[in-house]
Amino acid sequence: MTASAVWTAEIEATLGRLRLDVCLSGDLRPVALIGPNGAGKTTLLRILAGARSPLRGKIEIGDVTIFDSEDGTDLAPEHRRVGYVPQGFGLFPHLTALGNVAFGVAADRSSESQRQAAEMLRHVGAAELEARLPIRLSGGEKQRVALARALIADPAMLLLDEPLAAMDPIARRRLRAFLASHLAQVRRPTLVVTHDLRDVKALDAFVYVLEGGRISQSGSWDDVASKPTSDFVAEFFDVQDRELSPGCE
Amino acid sequence: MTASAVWTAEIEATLGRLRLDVCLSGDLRPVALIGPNGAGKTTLLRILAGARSPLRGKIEIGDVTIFDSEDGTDLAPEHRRVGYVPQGFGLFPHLTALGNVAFGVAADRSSESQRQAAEMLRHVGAAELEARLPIRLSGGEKQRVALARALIADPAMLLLDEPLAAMDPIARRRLRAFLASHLAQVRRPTLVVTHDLRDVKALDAFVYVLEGGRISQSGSWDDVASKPTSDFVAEFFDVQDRELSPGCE
Amino acid sequence: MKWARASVLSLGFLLLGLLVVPAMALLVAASPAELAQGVAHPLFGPSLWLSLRTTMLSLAIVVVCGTPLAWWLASAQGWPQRLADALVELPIVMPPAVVGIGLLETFGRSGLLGGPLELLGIQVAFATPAVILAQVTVSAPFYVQAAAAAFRRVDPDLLLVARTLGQSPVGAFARVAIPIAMPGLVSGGALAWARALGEFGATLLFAGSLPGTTQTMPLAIVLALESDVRAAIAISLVLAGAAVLLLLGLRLVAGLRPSDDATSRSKLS
Amino acid sequence: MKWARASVLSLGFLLLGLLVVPAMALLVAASPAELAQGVAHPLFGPSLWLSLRTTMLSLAIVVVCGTPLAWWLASAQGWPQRLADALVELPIVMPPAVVGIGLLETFGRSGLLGGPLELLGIQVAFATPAVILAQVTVSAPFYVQAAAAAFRRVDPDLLLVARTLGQSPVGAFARVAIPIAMPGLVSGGALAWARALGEFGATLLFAGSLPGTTQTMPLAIVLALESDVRAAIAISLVLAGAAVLLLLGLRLVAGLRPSDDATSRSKLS
Amino acid sequence: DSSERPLTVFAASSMTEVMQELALAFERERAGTRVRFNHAGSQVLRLQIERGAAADVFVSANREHAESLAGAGFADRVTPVAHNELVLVVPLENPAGLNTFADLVRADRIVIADPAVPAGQYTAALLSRAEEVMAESFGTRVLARVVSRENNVRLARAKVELGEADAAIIYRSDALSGARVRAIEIPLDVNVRAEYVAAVISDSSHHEQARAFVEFMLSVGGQAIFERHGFSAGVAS
Ligand SMILES: Nc1ncnc2c1ncn2[C@@H]1O[C@H](COP(=O)(O)OP(=O)(O)OP(=O)(O)O)[C@@H](O)[C@H]1O
Ligand SMILES: Nc1ncnc2c1ncn2[C@@H]1O[C@H](COP(=O)(O)OP(=O)(O)OP(=O)(O)O)[C@@H](O)[C@H]1O
Ligand SMILES: [Mg+2]
Ligand SMILES: [Mg+2]
Repeated sequence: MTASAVWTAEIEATLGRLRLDVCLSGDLRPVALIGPNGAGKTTLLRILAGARSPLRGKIEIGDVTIFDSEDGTDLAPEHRRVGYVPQGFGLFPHLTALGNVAFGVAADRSSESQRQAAEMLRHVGAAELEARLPIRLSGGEKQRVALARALIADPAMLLLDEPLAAMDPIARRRLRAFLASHLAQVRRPTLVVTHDLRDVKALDAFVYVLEGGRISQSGSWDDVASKPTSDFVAEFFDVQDRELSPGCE
Repeated sequence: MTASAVWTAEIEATLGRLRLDVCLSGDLRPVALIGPNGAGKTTLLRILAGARSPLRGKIEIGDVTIFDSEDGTDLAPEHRRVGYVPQGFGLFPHLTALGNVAFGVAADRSSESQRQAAEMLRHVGAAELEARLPIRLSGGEKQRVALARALIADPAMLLLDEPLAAMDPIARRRLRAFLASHLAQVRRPTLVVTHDLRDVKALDAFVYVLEGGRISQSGSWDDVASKPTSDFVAEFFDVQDRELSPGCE
Repeated sequence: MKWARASVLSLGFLLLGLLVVPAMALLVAASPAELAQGVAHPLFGPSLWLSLRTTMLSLAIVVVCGTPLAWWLASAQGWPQRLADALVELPIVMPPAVVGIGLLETFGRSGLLGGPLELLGIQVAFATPAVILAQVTVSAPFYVQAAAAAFRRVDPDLLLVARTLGQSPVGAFARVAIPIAMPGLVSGGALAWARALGEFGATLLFAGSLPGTTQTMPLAIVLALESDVRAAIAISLVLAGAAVLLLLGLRLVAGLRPSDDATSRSKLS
Repeated sequence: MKWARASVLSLGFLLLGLLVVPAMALLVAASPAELAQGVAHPLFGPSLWLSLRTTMLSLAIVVVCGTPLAWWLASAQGWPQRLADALVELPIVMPPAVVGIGLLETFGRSGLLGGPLELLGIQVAFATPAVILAQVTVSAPFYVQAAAAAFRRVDPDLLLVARTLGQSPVGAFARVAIPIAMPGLVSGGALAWARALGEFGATLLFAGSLPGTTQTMPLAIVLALESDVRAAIAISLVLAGAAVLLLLGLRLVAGLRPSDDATSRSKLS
Repeated sequence: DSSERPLTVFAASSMTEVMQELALAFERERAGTRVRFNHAGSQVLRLQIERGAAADVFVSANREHAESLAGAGFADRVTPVAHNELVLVVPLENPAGLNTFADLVRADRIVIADPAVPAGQYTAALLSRAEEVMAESFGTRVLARVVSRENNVRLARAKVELGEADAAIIYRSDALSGARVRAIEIPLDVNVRAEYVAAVISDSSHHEQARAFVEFMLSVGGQAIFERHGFSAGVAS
């Protein structure tokens, strides 16, 4: 990407039969990670968040090196300052919606953190769900709470794994807009996994295409869309004339 | 709907603060259930599948009454002959993908059932995942297996809760097409929950709009799209001029 | 298929009957006057009080130390964990009396640690601390195993989210793993407490049976058994009744926490 | 924050030490010659064989009857379940000797059911069935509680799916709930088996102590304790060693089943 | 602090009641003294003393345990304090209809003490003597009816009290303290005598009191108490 990269991730890892070998970077413009099912998107996000260590590679966010296989650096998840929304919600079942959102806010300003959390719930359209436990929430409601929880903690980087997949169309549109303005405002690098072209467009995201553990294409969405190198990209951008342009290799 | 209804469901139930009060019916043409998050779609499907009993109402599939509060009929789930894909996959964690799919096929023709299951996995594009346990599957891969499992059992009615939500665009398009042709072939009534207009179109589904526990609108998708009675419907069908037509009540 | 369910369930109720019937038989055989006598028995008061104090303290120790141990056991499936997992059950397979001798060989005056402790002026054996050590040793395995089983079912993704939200491993453990595992911890704690309350053999050997100091309820009961079976039964029944009430209370308190949707669960099983 | 984790964990290892140290102390105190003598002791062979046979049979009964009972306990949180849940723990809170008397009052010659059984020509007391009944009674609660805790965590949606796929409640229980709960069932079974193996008090009272018929390993050990402490310790150590090996083997077999992602779990806790 | 500690007597569990009464009388005689007990099998008590339990007096149902403690320097001189004899006990309902020791062969379920404990050794001696004195094979026939060999005499008695066993061979003192059993004397020419001994523990902090307690057991008053509980007299020094 550009020389002004805010984060870079150079990762080699294996997971079962999948071999992940990628190099990504980004600035403050949101980055969308797209790719077919099983390409390794969730695995990549989990590695960035610190769930597992890559075999080789280097990950930097801002001026902090959070992983480097050369010198053995491997920061614990709590020191990486990433906000992670896992695929499938991942709400704490013992906390109410408000409790979930307030979890990441420093506990010393208790009433203030409650207020902030309530405010964030309102932003994601879940104000009236404050007191509910996750088991009493619908799929889309859970996803809103999970998103609010990741946004409120003011992390150095956001990792969102299909954050809008269960939302209804209105919520999706509103939250896309909210996310775009929120990200522009807090100026945090963001990596968002999505299967929806409209998410990419709304966020005006830089696109990485992950296929079979490798980056097959990258660029602004209109760049990628105009020169699809695989069926997947062509389909994703609904490119009508499917003459695939040659890949980068 | 028409007089040739194959199934009807008249249901009154409460769940927490939600009051569900609906009357739906359908013939062999697929029925799409759309509505905002928290409208009660999942709850309705779970009631149809037999997870909980409504307070009042009557549910008929084919010539079988599976629930009737008047005469106390309340068939157990295994006697309702419904195929259910829950929101969030619901795979059996102790069985491989193949084992999950073969679960519902009569066990007495063991090798035959394995063959059928493998065939169905191939149809949903998960042939190479046969031997994997769910914990080793990605989100979209899980969803394919769950769909295959529900389709293979040849139920009297299919209940699909956002069955394509985690799939990549290519898989989505292929499976939409497969589902449409499969449903046309087996001639089974189907109720599918979706937030994606393209699903509705591809299946050429009859549409029920559920909002706040009530059916706010119903009809062919172009009927509904042409006379939206709520913001939700307008947004769902991306109707450009938003003059809402009055509701049915 | 109704009868299949009924016949399977009836097996279960048969076992429930077996577990309840001994106490019921004793209750039927004992007259109210005998029960009253049991409560008035000179051994009753002091030993009940001692048992309550020591079992509560043992439970506290078991929970405070057993919870991290269980967490470590659940954290991975390597060799150290598997070995430790099996070793934790050592005090259950050995007859309690032998566990008592082992404790004596460890903490007794001539034991491995007894000498150094003696120099510090701490005498463990034949004093109330010995009662507690004996109870901790025999009851901890039950709590640790239950807790480890509960921790193994905590979704690692939730821990990851907690960590990314700034929690240290200990913080994620305390604020996420423990609350989620709580039902398992409570039921394991109830088992361990009950086991400590009924503990006899190791206490007799290691702590002796000195009224007021080391003579807990079961020791008093077995002592009474030697002189007056009826009185012993009466005391046991009072003990069992009190324990069941306490355990029932615990369940009511634990049950206040909303859990899985009760109606749909009962409809499905 | 590293030290916070270390200090919490060290509490756990302290407890692990306490659980292991009595056996180690005995092992240190015993010479290999004594261990060999223990194995050659005349009480050893027959009582070991009897213990193995009876505990295996008890475990089978506990599992066969306890699994449906646990399922029923886990199926809902109504009053009957809560009450039964607390009552299941009755045999733990009563000293085993008293449980033995209760069993005598039930199945003994003058007991509630003893008379009818006698007429049928069945004599329970002083015979091997009494050993098994005693073991089942004292060990079942541990299995039942562990199994109920495991069943409570089975996602009801999975049961619903199984039912819609044609399974009866019993079928869904057998093909979905049991496999999913298996790790909990195995660990509960191990606890119960260990408890049955160490059972002493109830057996002594209810079954008596006759070599080859009712004298299980713990009875032989405690008897040897009266005449020859060294021999008793040696026998116990051999018993404990064998049991730990068995429990370790069980864990290896159970561990072959792929579980949650081990690496990420251990990295997060 | 150690002066406030009561005199601690480790006594065999078959002596629970008699020791209680001896202590009461002793406390009455020496105002300000308190006595407390730790009751268990003699072997267990010996083990506990060897492992450093703070005992002042050891009263054993078996000379050997006390002797070995004295031999190892844990205890002072071993003094016999009482004797006991074996009797046959039957439930009050007496289902087997036993009236004399010779009837024992008619019993269906007999419970005796295991040879691993002193009472069991005495019983074995008694049965082998009965084999000589009484009918041929008396002992073998009795042993064939034994359904349980108990760890201690009180357990054997409990089986009779609960009606599970038809008869048991136990100490006379235990027969006397059990309300729900009937004792049947065993002929003198067959019977054996059990001996109870006492010893003061060497590192007792109450040496003087401990010795006084042993002497009290041997006094006329002490021996009377023993006798009231079914122990035989005739050991007074
Ligand atoms: N624990 C595991 N062990 C082995 N293989 C795994 C494991 N988890 C995932 N996989 C496999 O790794 C590949 C990548 O999985 P991942 O979840 O990263 O895909 P994804 O790109 O997020 O897909 P989706 O769009 O379906 O969410 C898949 O083929 C999956 O089956
Ligand atoms: N167990 C429960 N107890 C109380 N309220 C519940 C429970 N489960 C769901 N609800 C509430 O009932 C409403 C309907 O939930 P349902 O899951 O049916 O919504 P849905 O239409 O499927 O939404 P989505 O599109 O987000 O999946 C929601 O407001 C939800 O919060
Ligand atoms: Mg994914
Ligand atoms: Mg839903």
